[in-house]
Amino acid sequence: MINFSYSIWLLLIPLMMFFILGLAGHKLGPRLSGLLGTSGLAIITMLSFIIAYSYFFGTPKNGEGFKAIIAYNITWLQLIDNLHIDIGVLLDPISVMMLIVVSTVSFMVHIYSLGYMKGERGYERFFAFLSLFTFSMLGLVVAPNIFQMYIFWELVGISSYLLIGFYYQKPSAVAASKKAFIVTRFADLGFLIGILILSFYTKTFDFITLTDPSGPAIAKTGGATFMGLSVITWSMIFVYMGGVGKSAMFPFHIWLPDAMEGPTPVSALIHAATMVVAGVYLVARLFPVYVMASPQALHIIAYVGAFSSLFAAVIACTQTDIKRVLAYSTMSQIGYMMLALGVSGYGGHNGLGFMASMFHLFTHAMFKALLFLGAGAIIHAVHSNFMTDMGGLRKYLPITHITFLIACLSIAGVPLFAGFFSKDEILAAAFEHNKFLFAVEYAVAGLTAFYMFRLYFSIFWGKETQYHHTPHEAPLTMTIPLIILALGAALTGFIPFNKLVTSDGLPFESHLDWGVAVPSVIIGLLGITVAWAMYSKSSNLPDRVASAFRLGYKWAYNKFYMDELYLFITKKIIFRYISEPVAWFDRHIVDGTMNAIATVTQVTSFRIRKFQSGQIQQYAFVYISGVIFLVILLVYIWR
Amino acid sequence: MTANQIMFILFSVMIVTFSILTVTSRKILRAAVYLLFVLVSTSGLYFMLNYQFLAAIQLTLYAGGIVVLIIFSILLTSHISQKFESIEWKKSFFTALAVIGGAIVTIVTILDHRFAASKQAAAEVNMRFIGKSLLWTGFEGYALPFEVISVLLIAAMVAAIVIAKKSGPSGSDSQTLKK
Amino acid sequence: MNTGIPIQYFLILATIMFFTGIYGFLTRRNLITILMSTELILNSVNINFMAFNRYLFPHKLDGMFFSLFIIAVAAAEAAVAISIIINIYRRFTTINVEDVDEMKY
Amino acid sequence: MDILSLFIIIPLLTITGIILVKDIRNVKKVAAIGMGIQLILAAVLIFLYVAERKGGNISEMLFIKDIVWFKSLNIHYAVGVDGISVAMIALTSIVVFAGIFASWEVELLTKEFFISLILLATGVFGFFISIDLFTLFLFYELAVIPMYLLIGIWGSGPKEYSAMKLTLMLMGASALLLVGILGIYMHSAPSGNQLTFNILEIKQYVIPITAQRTFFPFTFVGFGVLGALFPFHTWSPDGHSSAPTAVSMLHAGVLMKLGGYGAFRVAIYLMPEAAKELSWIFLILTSISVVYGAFGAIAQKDLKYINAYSSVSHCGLVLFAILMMNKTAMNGAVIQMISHGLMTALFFALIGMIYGRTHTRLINEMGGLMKVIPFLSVCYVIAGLASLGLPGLSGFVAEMTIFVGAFQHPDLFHRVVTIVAITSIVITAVYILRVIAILLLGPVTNPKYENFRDARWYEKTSVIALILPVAAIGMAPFWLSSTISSSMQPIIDKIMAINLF
Amino acid sequence: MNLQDFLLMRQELLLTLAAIIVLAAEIFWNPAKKKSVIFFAIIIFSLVTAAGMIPSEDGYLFGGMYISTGLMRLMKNILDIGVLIILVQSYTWLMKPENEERISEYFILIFTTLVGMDFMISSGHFLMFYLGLELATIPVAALAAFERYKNKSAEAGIKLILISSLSSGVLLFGISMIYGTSGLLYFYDLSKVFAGGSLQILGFIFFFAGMAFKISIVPFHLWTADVYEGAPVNITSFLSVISKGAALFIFIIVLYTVFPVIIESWQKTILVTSILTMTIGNLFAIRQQNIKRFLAFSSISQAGYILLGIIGANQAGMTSVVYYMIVYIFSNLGAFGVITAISNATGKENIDDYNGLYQTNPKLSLTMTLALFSLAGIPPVAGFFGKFFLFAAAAEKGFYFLVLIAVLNTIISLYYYLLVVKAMFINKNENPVMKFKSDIPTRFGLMICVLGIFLTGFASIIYEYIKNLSFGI
Repeated sequence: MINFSYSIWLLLIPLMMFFILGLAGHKLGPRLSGLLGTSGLAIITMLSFIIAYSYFFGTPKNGEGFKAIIAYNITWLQLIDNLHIDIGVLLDPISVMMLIVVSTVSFMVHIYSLGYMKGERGYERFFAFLSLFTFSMLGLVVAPNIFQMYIFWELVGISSYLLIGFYYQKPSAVAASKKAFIVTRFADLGFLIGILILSFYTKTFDFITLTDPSGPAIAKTGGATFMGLSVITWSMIFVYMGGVGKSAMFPFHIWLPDAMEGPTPVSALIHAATMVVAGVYLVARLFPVYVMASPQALHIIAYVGAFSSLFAAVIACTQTDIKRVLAYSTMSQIGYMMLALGVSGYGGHNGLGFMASMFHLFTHAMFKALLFLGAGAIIHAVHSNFMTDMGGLRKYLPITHITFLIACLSIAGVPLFAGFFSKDEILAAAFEHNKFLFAVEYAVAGLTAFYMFRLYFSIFWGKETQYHHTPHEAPLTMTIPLIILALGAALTGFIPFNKLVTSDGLPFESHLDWGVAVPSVIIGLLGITVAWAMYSKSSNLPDRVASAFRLGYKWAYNKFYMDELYLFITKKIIFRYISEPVAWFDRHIVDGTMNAIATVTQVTSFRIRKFQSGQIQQYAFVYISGVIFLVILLVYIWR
Repeated sequence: MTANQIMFILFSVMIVTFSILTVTSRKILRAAVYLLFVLVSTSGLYFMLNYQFLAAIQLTLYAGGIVVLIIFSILLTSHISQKFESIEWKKSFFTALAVIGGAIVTIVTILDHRFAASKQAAAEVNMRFIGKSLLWTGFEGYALPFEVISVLLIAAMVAAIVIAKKSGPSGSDSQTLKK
Repeated sequence: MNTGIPIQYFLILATIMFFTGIYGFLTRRNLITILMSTELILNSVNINFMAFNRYLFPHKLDGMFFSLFIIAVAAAEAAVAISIIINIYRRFTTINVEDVDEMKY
Repeated sequence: MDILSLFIIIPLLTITGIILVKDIRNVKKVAAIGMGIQLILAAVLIFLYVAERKGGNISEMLFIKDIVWFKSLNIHYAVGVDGISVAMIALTSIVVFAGIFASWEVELLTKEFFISLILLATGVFGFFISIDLFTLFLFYELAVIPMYLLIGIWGSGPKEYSAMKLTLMLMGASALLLVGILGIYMHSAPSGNQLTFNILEIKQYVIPITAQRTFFPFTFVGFGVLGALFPFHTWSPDGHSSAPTAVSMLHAGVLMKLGGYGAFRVAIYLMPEAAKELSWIFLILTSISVVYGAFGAIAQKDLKYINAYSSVSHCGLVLFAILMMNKTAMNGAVIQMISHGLMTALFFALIGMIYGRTHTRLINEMGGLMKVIPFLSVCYVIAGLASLGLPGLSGFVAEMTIFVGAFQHPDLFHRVVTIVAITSIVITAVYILRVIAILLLGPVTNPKYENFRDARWYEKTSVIALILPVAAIGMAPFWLSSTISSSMQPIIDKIMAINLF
Repeated sequence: MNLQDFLLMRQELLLTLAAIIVLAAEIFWNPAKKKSVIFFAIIIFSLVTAAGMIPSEDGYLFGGMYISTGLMRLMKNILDIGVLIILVQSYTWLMKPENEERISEYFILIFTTLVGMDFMISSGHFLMFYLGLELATIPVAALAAFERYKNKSAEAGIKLILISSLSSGVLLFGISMIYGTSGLLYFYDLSKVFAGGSLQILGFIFFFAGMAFKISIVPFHLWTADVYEGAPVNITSFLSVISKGAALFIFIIVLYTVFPVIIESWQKTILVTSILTMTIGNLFAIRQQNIKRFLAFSSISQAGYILLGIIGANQAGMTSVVYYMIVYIFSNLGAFGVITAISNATGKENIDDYNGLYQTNPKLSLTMTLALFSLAGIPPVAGFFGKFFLFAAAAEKGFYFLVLIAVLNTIISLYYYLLVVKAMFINKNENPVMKFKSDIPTRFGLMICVLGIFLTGFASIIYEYIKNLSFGI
């Protein structure tokens, strides 16, 4: 057995970086801070690859597949004798895979940011926050127990909050960060309740115990039920609620498009590649429980995923802010992954969906990060987010253009690019389990190809736009990550995931299902063609199409009025109809009662003043009445 | 009806009548005289009960002393002929109600109680015994109260002087007339 | 007792006198008449003491002595009260009790 | 001289020192030195305590000093500490220390201000070291009364009204408490035996259940009012908003903890049967407190009001957890007390410092402070994050301990109210972020703000003294949790002994 | 009369002697040096006080008419100390030209009153009790009317004397009934034959009403505020502290020794009246503007609290009552001392006049605050301990409801005490009481009060000492 305990440095290094940069950043200066942060990430990336290598290839397998290894564990907080929050490192195929994803993308983003953020106020702060995020995300990934996951889950939430609100003097950024945090926090409430229910019935937080088929979570399925579903199912639904929030699934997706107010590298790192897939990762982490103890929950996951992917794809077709298009695309792709998990079974080929989901997660991280970074380079060049302000940029930004195209091809599922392989596995898994969802995903695949190439054509082709100053290619620090990620987006499809990352740790055989793949490729190409027809040259075709579907377009353009709905709930219901009445009630009823007691005392005091009239005879009268009263009371009434 | 009973009825009727007149008469000097009658009748009762000494004291100190004091002060402060205004009916009604109520409650309680008559022989009440008791310092002697009452009388005298005496030169008689 | 008059008669008489005195105390306007009413009250108490002493505990003279002292105290009290009343008369130029109410509430 | 009594003597000496100081400007220095010594003493106490426990001393209370005071009533001056008291003492010394520095700029009647403040602190220290109900009660009232002058003289806004309301409500609570304590005392031993005020002696005897039923509500409500139990919390918003900075800090940070501490040390510990029977009423009230306080905070416009309602919510959680009557939840309650004490003191300190610059506390009149006073703003954000339960800061540890503990309760009702209470974490996030967004972020709304000076050295001292422990507890809660937990054992044993579950 | 007997009665005898000496001084002293009578009288009185402290055996004289126990002597000593403080505080007032004519009368009246109280306390017989009571009342009426040139003073005098004669009539009626139903007037013998019939209870209630007048228990209290307001400040403090204290003490002794048989009846009586007393006293106190009147109502409610110590009929109760009296004497005299000082310096007696007092006279304000806090029962001053023990005594017998009412009432009382504190510390005043320096006797008196307020609470020895002397039913 290889000793993996050094893996704790994965967490310690970024944490140290955070403190150093956060506390002493302004003393170090921007250049040094950036370099320090980036070099820290370089070490982490290296470590991740070493760990991955030694985990996948260094451990003897003996035909038993990959085992989960607790590489490091300390008790952080003892709650009850058998319930304690530990901080540790769990290594198994999915966590190791995630390590690669997180560290690689984070590293790329760090390098990219060195150039992108140059000259920004708060440069050190940016890197400090990035380190914090990396720490949190890695902690989440390697969590050996669900509570550690929750802890880091919250931490990535706050990092996301801080980074979205990085331009804190911009009101829209502030609002977006607040929204992102509160929406996910609400979802996390469900996560927490889920954890509590789960721990109440299983008396453990530990993933290994939880996912053990003979463990308390799964073996106890027949226990208490509530509204027809077992308590474990309920807890898993609640846990999934956290995933829905963080992964921006419907109906908690509304924060994600707004989160694009943050700096673009942040969008690439957090809101495309790593944090938003935490929900998928969470479901994957607890997958045996879902599959064996709560299939109903798994169904919900499948439908939520499918609906979200369709919903987001439709909206993406109408948006003009390039980052928002990418954001909806992200949501749509995560919907894919969720769907894949939802339709998956456990073990061997049944677990195809699980494998496909992880595979897609991996490839998606590559091409989506690439897309965002590319978008960043474009925005950097033209100082606008809107594709209406762009066009014909291929001449000015060659490297960006090529890499962006690779990413688009990959996401559109053009064969041989990474996205093709992973998406095809998902479709195959869906096809095997649920034909209806499969059909939905076909539609989504077409829409995806359409809106991605709508984006691509409007930016790099289309009308010749006049710019204030000629756009120029980004500096090397920005283009190198683009190139590296483009390689990833193109090539990672060849990684044999079915041998490495599977639902039960055992490799299984899977082949490209041409019956599924060919139609999907055709649909994808169809989408690309339509996009080419509409957007490669400036024409009024898009407007005509838009007016043809006026109502639908309007709804989609306004994101189906989800924001307004939320605004209504928060502003009107919560604020106007709960908080203000509560405040009023408190001031006037509760406090009013207290004041009323005082007032009544005062008034009584005023009313009875007549007793003290100054008249001796009246005093004497009271005196004698008192005597007679006492006599009657004590001699005749109360003996 | 024995002579005793007749005497008792006579005295009690006088006491009750003059008591009521004392507290209702609208001429102050008459009220004082009625009070005198009450006190004298009471001393008659004491005679009846065979307490001659106390009856004598009652006559001299009470009827003689206090009433004279009162009459003097009436003369100092009031016009003899002045008639009081009649009392508000409300005030007298409620007071009468309370007072009659109180009296009834008290009388009922008294009648409720079974007094056990003494079987012991009555002590002889003569001056010798009284004098001895007043100077006796042991059990059932009244030497101490006798002394204390003397202090009380001195104190009362000083008190009366303090209030009533005209102020000296540095006093504030100049303020007297200012109300 | 020997006289054929039950003790209750004395007590009732005293009680009536007592409450008559109180009635006077509560209704008379002139301070001196109020003082006279208190004399009635004290006198009624004396009757009580004497009756009890004679009827129930004739072998001792507790009641009688008590009455004796009450009379003495009443005299002292009357003296002081009258001096204060005279002072009131000086200050207020009236001895109507209802006018003596500068302090109230 | 035993170490615990020093906690009372040093403040008294400091007061004497302040009285004797001739130069007004030196008053605050004397106060700071005195409370600095107190802080060091608290550290020494922690060290001694840990050493003693390591040495194998397993008695419930350590450093017991017991002097007979009123022999016939068996009143003793009895002091002793367990892990919980030590933690509370440490909390108090930190908050008082920070409070002194936060009130560095008091100009009006400086001497009197610091005397009252330290007198208040004396009461609090005395309360936490007492193991005799009489001295406990004495110190409790001693802590409440200087508040009247502190708010009435040095406060702002409708200070006289607030001061009076606060004092009367708290003394009203202590009135109930007095009945409760007398009730406990009268039933503190089997008939014929010597009655006692000593908690350690009373707990060995089971108070008759009928007496418990009568006196538990008195005791619990008596302490509960100080812990802002709904509907007796209304002194808190008014009081806090009118109080000067240091007083708000001490009050919300420490004084409100007297309620929670007393509730479990006296009410629950000595009368567990009644506590169990009646807990449902108070659980409903406290869960209302938790949610209601949070909702109330959303609608407020004044920074101090927001924080006051937030305190209602958080302190409600303390009482809530105590009523769960299991080890983990009560553990959490203590951690929550400490955590809330630190962070709310931090809040009030920062609000005071911001108010000192902007001269307003209405959030709508301010904006963009992050740019002009970054240090204070960042600290405010940290306080906010601690308040909304961010992992790595103390609030999270406390809340999670409470929730996990409470949710392990075998009774369904308890779990349901737990879920109700948990919803507060979202509402908390809403009002905290709302304030941060309006107050600190966004463009600078007032050009005058550009001239603001960031924190002065004494302000920094004050703030850092509070942030450090918040972060320390948040990152390494284990030692605190285990210290408290081992001290909680006798209480749990007592509860278990009567076979509650 | 041997030395032993003298020692037993020394307080009364010496006081009487002191009164006579002052009387002689009045007659023979050089009229030009009348003012030095003040020092002379105070010195004599301090000697009497000191003589009272000499320990002696318990015993009785005059066949049981006069009883002297340790507790009684202690009570007398407490009263002596209180009176001494009052005398010291009267210094400035007596030095005023309008009073200097009557300095010796003032002392004679005070001394004789005190003799009356001492006899009342030591009485073993209803006659002695009655005489003591009257001796303790009649001169006080004259003292209340002492300032002849003031309408209010005269009014106070007449109100006091008239109500007191009414109440002594009622009291005597009650005693006559007790005598009639038992044939005895000695306390000791009476307790053995007392049976508890209706008439006895009636007698008791009449007796109670007579006592309640002295203690100013509601509804027999209405004279209190007017008399307190009208009387000179020193006499007000004398009435509120000494007079009331002595009456309360003998009241508890009589209840415990004479009426143990009808304990249920008198407990009910006290239950009802104490609730009324506390509540009415407090409700009236809230809206007072004159500080003397304010303290009058406050002292009424204080009497209500003290009844809580009596109701339990236990040793702890008696202890706590006596203990509370000590506390109460120091606290109330402290407050009155400040009022006297300010009244003498400026003639102001309204609470509004105290606005901003701390700015000009910090020490007086602090003393007043301490005294008021002590009255309100705030730690660490003595009032807290006193109240706690009173309530504990009541709780011991299960009167929790009463304790609850009492503690709620302390909240109301805290409110109005704080109003005064607020006036002194917080309220602004354009025209505050000017800064003045009080003379040495005043300061000395206040110093004793402050010391007493602090030490009485902490020194448990006082409580234990009283406890050893007390008894219950």
